[in-house]
Amino acid sequence: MEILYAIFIAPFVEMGSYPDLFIQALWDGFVAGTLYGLIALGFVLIFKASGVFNFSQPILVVLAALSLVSFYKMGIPAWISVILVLIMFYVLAWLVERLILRQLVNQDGNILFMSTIGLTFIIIGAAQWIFGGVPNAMIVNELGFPSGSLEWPIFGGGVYFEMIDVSAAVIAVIMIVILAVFFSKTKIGRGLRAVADDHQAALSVGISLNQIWVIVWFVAGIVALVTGIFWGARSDVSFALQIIGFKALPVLIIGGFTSIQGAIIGGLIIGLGEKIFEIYWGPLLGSGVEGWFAYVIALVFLLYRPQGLFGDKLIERV
Amino acid sequence: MSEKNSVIMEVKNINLRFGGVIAIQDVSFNIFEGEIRAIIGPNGAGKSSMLNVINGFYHPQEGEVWFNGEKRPSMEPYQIAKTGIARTFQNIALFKGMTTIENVMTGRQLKMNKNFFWQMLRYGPAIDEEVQHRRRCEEIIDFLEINHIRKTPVGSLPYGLQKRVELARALAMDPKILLLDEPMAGMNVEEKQDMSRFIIDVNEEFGTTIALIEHDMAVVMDLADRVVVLDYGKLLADGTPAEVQSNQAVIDAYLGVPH
Amino acid sequence: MFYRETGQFKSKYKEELAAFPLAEDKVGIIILLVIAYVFIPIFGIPGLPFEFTMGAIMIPVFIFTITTLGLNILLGFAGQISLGTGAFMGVGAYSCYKIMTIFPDLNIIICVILSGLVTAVVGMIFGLPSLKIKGFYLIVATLAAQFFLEWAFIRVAWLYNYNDSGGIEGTNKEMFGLIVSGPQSDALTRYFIVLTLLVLLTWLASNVIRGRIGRSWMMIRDMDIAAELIGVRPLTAKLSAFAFSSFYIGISGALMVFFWLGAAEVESFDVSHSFTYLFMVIIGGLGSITGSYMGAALVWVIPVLIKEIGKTVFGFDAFIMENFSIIFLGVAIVVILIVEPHGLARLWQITKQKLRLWPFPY
Amino acid sequence: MAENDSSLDTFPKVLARNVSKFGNSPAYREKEYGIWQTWSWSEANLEIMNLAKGLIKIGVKEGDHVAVIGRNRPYLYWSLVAAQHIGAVPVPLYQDAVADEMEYILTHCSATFAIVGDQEQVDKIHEIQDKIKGLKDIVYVDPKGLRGYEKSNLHFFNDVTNFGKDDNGDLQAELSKRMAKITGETTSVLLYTSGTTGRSKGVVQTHKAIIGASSGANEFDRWSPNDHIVCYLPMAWVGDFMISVGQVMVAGACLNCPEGADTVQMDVKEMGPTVFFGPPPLWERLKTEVNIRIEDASSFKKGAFHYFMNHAEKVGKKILEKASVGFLDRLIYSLGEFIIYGPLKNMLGLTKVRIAYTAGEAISAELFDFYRALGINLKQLYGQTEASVFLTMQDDNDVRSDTVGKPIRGVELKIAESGEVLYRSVGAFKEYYKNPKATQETKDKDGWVATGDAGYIEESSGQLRIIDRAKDVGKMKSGSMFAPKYVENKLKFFPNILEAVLFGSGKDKCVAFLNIDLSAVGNWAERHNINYASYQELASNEKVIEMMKQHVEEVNQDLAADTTMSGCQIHRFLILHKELDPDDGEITRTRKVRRSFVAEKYDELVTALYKGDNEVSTKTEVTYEDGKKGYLEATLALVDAQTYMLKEKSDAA
Repeated sequence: MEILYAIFIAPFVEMGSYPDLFIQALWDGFVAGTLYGLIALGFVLIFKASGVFNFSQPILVVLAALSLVSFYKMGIPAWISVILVLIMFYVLAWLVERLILRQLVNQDGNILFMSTIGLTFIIIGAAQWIFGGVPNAMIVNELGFPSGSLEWPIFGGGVYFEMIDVSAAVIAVIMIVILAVFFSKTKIGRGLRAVADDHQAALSVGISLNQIWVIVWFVAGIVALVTGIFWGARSDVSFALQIIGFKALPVLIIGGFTSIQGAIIGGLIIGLGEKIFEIYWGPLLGSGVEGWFAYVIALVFLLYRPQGLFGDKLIERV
Repeated sequence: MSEKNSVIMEVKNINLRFGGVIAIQDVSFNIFEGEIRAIIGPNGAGKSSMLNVINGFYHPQEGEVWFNGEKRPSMEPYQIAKTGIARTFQNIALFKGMTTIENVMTGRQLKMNKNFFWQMLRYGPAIDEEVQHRRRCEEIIDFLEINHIRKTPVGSLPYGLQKRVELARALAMDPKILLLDEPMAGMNVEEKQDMSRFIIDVNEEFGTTIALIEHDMAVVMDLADRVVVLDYGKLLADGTPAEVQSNQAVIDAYLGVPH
Repeated sequence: MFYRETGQFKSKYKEELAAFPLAEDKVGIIILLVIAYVFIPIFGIPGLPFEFTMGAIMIPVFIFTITTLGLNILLGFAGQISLGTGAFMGVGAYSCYKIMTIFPDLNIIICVILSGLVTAVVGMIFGLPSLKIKGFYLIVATLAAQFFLEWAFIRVAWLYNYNDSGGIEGTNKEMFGLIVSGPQSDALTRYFIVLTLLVLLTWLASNVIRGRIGRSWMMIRDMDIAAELIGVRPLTAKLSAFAFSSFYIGISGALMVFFWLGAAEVESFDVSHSFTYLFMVIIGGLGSITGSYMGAALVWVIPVLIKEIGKTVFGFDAFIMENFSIIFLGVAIVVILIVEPHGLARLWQITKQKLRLWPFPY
Repeated sequence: MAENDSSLDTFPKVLARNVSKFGNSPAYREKEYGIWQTWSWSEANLEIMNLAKGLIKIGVKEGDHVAVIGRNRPYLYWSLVAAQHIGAVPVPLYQDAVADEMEYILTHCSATFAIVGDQEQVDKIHEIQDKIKGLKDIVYVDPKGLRGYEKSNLHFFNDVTNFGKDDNGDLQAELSKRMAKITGETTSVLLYTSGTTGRSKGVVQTHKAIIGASSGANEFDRWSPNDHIVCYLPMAWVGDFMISVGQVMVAGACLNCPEGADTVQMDVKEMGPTVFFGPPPLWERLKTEVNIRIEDASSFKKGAFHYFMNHAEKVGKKILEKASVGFLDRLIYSLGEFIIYGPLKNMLGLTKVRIAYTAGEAISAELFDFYRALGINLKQLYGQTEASVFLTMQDDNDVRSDTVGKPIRGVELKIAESGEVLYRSVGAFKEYYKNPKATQETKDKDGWVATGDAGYIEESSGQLRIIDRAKDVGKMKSGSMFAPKYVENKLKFFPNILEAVLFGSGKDKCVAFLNIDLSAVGNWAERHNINYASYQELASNEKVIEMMKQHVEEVNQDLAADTTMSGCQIHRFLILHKELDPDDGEITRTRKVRRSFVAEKYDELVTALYKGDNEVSTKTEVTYEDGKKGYLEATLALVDAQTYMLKEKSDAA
C-alpha cells in the first residue's frame, strides 16, 4: 500500500508543494538535455553524411575539453588554445578519413562502427599519454563566459540559474540554428545531405566524398568542443566525461539517427526525464538511477516505435 | 499422379493494404491437391503479396485462408510452416554463411526435436536424428543433381544453382504445398528448361502441390495445370492456360505492360 | 602440406559429422592438449617466470576464452550484438559469491555452474527486447542491462553481503582435500581446473553449434525472415542463444573472481570491459570457435607482454605502458577490420586451405 | 594363395569362396548420398543371389544374352555376375554408344534382356526397340523420370531383387539347378571389341579363361583382399571387366564406384585406391593439369616444385626400384617427399597407390618417368580382348616405357616370321560370336592366337616390344618399313598433339593429318594472348601451324636416327579442321584411329598433300552430340616439313 502511494502519489504531492524545486529540476534537466542533444548532434552529423555510427564522438568531447585546458595550462591564451584545438581536430578528421574510412569504404555499417570503437581506444590511449589522466577545471572565465548565477525568487523559494548553464543553452541554440542553415542553405551542406542518400548526387554537387567526410568529422569536432566546454564547466574535465557520451545513444534512439531536431528533442526528453525521475522517484531505489534510466526510456520507446520519433515505418518484404 | 480435383487450399476475398496502398483487392481462388498452379501478372500486380498472405508473412485486413478444408486461424509464419507450406523467394534468401548441405538441412529443422541436453552432448538421440535427416537431404540433393556442390558455401555459387539449392531447402520440408516465387527469374533458356524439368519431376515424384509465380508466359503455359492472373491487386482471370491465354482482359493487361 | 586426405573416405554420416573429420586435425588437437596439460604445467612458457605465466597469462586467457566463446555464440552465431558482457560476467561472479555464502559446503565447481545458470536466466530476461528490436538498436537494450546491473552491484548491498569494501572476495575452498580457490590456492591447481572447464565448454559449444539449435541461430543470423518462414520460432531461437551465451559468460565471470583475481569490485565488470570482450570476438573472428581462442589470447596477452617488456626492458612506467597497450588494442582492431574483417579465424582458415591444396594455389 | 586353387574355375565358385573366406570384408562401395555405401562380400552375395532369382522370375533363360548398359555402379556389376549365375551371358555395352551402334550389338547377339542404369538408356532402347526383335524386357536401376512410362516390359531393379527376396523356394531350386550346370567351359561373358577395323566383333570368353587370366595377373602383382580400386572406365571395355569383375573377385578385393562422371577425380582422391588403371591419355591429362596449376602458384612454390622435380627425375626412379642411391640424395628426396611429392600424390589421389597400370597405347618415356619419379609404381602391360587382356606384365624392378614386359603365368609367346606376335594362354578366347571365319583367321588349331601386332622379344631384357599393328606395317615404295602407329605415337607424345594419322604405305613419302589438343594448345594460346572462337579457328592459326611444324621436324630427326624407321619421316602434313570423333566413326570409343575409314573419308586431303598444293578446301559431314548431322567447311593449309638424312641428324644433334 505505502509502496503504491510512494510511487504514484507522493512524488506529485511533492512537486505541487515545492513548485520552485520542481522548476529548478526542470531547468537542470533542460540544460542537461541540451548538452545530451549536442553530443547526439555530433553522431547525427557524421551518420547523415557517411552512414557511419561514430562511436568515438564522446571521446572527441573529452579530447576537446582536455586539450583545450592543457593548451591553456601551457600558457597559451585561451582563445588561441581554442583555435589550436580546432586545427587539431581538422588534422584528426583528415587522418581518420585517410587511415580508416578510406580503407573501409563500402564496407557494411557494423564494421565501420567497430572501427570507430577502435579509434576511441586509440584516442583514449593517446590523450591520457599526452595530457595525463588527472581531472582539471574548465577554463570558463578565461574564455569570457559569465560566471555566478541569477536567482529568481518565486513561490516563496527560489530558482537558481547558473550563468554558465544559461550561456550553454544559448550557445547550443545558436549552434543548432547555424547548423540548420548550413545544411539547408550552403552548397557544402546540401552536398552533405546528398551523401547520406546517394553518393553520386554528392559528387554532382562537386565535392568529393573524401572531402565531405573530412568536413563532417571536423564539424562534429567543433560540436564536440562546444559540448566539452560546457560539460567541463559543469563537472571536471576528465575521462569520466565519456560516460555521459553513452547517454547520446538513447537520445538517438528517440530522435532518430538522421534528424538534427530529433537529436535536440531526444536530448531534452532524456535530460528532463531522468532528472525528474532521479529527484522524485530515485530515492525509492537508492539514488544513482540516472546511470541507466535513460536507457529504460529508450527501450520503452524502441518497443513501441522501433524506428524512432522521426523515422518512418518500414514494411518488411521478401 | 494424384487425382487433381480435391481442393487443398483456398483463399477467399483477400484484401491487403499497406497504410493507404492497396496491394490485394478482394481476390479469391483455390488450389487443387497435386496440381501446378501458376499466379501471373505484371509487376506490382500483388503476386508476391499473395504468396506472403498464403504463408502468413502478411496478415490481410480482410479475407479467409482455407487449408485442408478448414479455415486457418491467424498464425505466425513459423506456425504456418509447421502446417506444411514451404516456399522459395524471388530474390534468393539462402543462408549465406552456410554450405549447400547445411542450407538444405535447415529445411528439416521443424522435423527435429531433440532437446538441448542431447544437443550439447551431440550423442545418442541427437546424432541419430541428425543422421536420419541428413540422409533425406542427401536424397533431395541427389534428386536435384547438386551433389557436386554439396560442401560449397552457397554464397560462391552461380545464380542458377543457388535457385536450385533454395528449391532443395524447400523440398526438405516435405511440404504439402510448395510456393515458388519466380523460380526462373533471371535465368537463361537452358537453366529455365532445367528448372521446369525439376519442378515437374518434383510434382510427379513427390506429388507435391505447387503454386508458382512466373513472368515467362511460355514457361507457365507448359508447366501449369491452372493459372490465376492478377493485375493491380485484382483477379483478372482464372482457368487453364488455354482459357487464360485467350482471355481478352489478360491480353490487354499484358500488352499494356512493357516487357 | 601436412594434409594427406587421400583415402580418408567416410562410409557413415556419423564419421562425416565428427568434430574433426580429418585425421591431421585430430592429431593437431591432441598435440595441443598435450602441450596444455603436460608441457606448460611442467616447463611453463620458455623465457617467462612460471608464476607470471600462470597468473598473468594462461589462467586469464583461458577464462576470457570462455567469455569470448559466450559472446561469440551470441554475436557470431546468432547475430545478436551485445555490449552487456562485462555486467553479465558480474552477474556470474556475484551470484557465485552469494551461492557460496548461502551453501558454504557446496562444491565450488557446482557453485560456478549454478552461477552460470543464474546468468543464463538474467541473460534471457535482458534478451527479451531482441524479439522486437533488431540489429544495431539492440546495443541500447544491452547497454541498458550493462548500466542497470552495474548500478545494482553498487546499490544492492545484499549482493556483497553488506561488507564495507563493497566488493566480493573468495575464501579458501577445498576439493578432495586440495585448496582449489581462494588466497591459499596453488596457481597450478587453478590452472588445471580452468583449463578442464574450458575444454569441456568448448566441446559442448561446438556440439550445440553443429546441431539443430546451432543451425536455428545461424538461420536467424543470416536471414531472419527466411528462418521464420522455414519454421524457426524467433523467441526460442534468440532466447536460447542469449541463455547459452550468458551461461558461458557467467561461468567465466565466476572463474575470473574465484580462480584468478581472488576478489573483485564493480569496476571489474564495467562497460569498458564489455568492449574488450567485443574486441576479442571481432579480432578472433565472428562465428568461429578457433577464433574465440585466438582473439582472447591476442587481445589479452599482447598488452600484458607490452607492459611487462616496457617495464622490465625499457623501464617505462606503468602508466605509459598502460596507455600504449590501449592504443595497441585500438590499432589492432582497426587493422584487423581493414585487412580481414572476418578476423584471425579467417586468416587461419585461408592458411589451412592453402596447406590442404599445397603445392597448388587452388 | 587362393589364385592357385585350380578348382576355382567358375564365378559362382569364386563368389562362394569370397563369402566363406572374406565374408565381412568390404566387396563393393559406391559414393551415394554423400557417403560411401558399402556392401560386404556376404551382403553383396545376397544381393546377387536375389537378383539372379529375380531374373529367373522375369524369364531369363540359360544361354540368353543379357545386355548391361550404364555408368559404373555396383548394381550393374552384380547384374553381370547374377547373369553368369543363372547360366545367361552378360553383354556389357558402352553407355555413350549412339542408338545405331547399340542396335547393331543388340541384334548381333540377339539379346533378350537389358539391364540399364537410367531413363537415358531406356529411351535409347525404346528408340530402336522395333528394330531389335529379340529383346523382351528392360530392367532399370534408377527410377527417376520413368514414373510416367508404360511399364508392361519395364522392371524396376529393386522389384526384381524383391522377387528373389520373397521367393518361396522354387526360384532357389531353379537357381541351384542352373549353377550346378556351370563349368569352367561355360561362356561367362560376351565382350565386343572396340573394332579398330570395321564393325566390332563379339568375343566369347569362358569362366575358366577370365578367372585364369585374372589369377595370373593377380599373382604377378600380388593382389590381396586388402586392395581396393576405383572403377571409372566404361563397363563395356574389356579392361574394366577384367579388373572390376575378374581380378577383384578372384582376389577378394574391393570395388569402389564413383558418385558420377563429374566427380570421379574427387572420389578417387577420397577413396585412395591401392591399384589404379589409366590409359595414357589420362596420365597425360593429369600431368598437364599439374603443370597448369603449378604455373599459377607463388614463385616460391614453383621454385620448390621445379627443384624437387628435377631431383626426383635424377634419383626418383632408382629409389623406387630399390637401386643404390647416395645418402644425401635420399635425404633430399625424402624432404621432397614431404614438401612436394607427397602433397602432389595426395592431390592426384594416388597416395596409396601400390601399382598403377597404363596400357592400350604406347606412352611417352617422359610422361612415364614423371610418375615413376614421384614414386608411383606405374607399369606397362600388354594384352587384348581375345586374351582376357593379360599377356605380358612388368616386374616392379624392371619397368620401362618402350617395352611391355614378360609373359605372365599361363601365357606362351612366339613371333611369326611376319613379325606378328602370337600367343597361347588360359585367357585365350573361345570364339568370335557368330563369326567362325574370323575365329579361324585369328586362332589356329593348336590354339595359337594372332595378336595383330608386330613386335619382337628383346634379348637383353626378355621383354616384349610392340612396334605397330601388324596389318598397318607395310612397305614403302623404297621398300623400307612403314609403321604408321609407331610414328603417330611419337607425334602424340607432344602434349599439343591429340591425334595423328600417317599415310604412305606403297608411296615414296609419308604425309600426316594432325589433331591439336584443344586444352593444351588453348592454354598456350591464352598465354600468348591469341584468341580463338573454335577448334577450327585455333587449328588454322599460323603460330599453331608453325608449332606443329617444329614438332613434326623433331620427330623426323629421331626417326632419321633409326635406320629401319628413317623412311617414315613426314614430308608434308595438315591440321584437320575437326577432331577425330567416335560419333563419326573416325576413331573407336577407346580412341584408336580407324585408319582405312579415315583414309577413305578424307581421300581428297591425302591426294592434295601428295599433289603438293599449298592449301585445300573441303566439306565434311559431322555428327553432333544429339545425333543430328551437319556439314563443316574449311580451307586447310598444307605444310612442308624438313626431313633429315642420317648424317644431317648427327650434326643436328
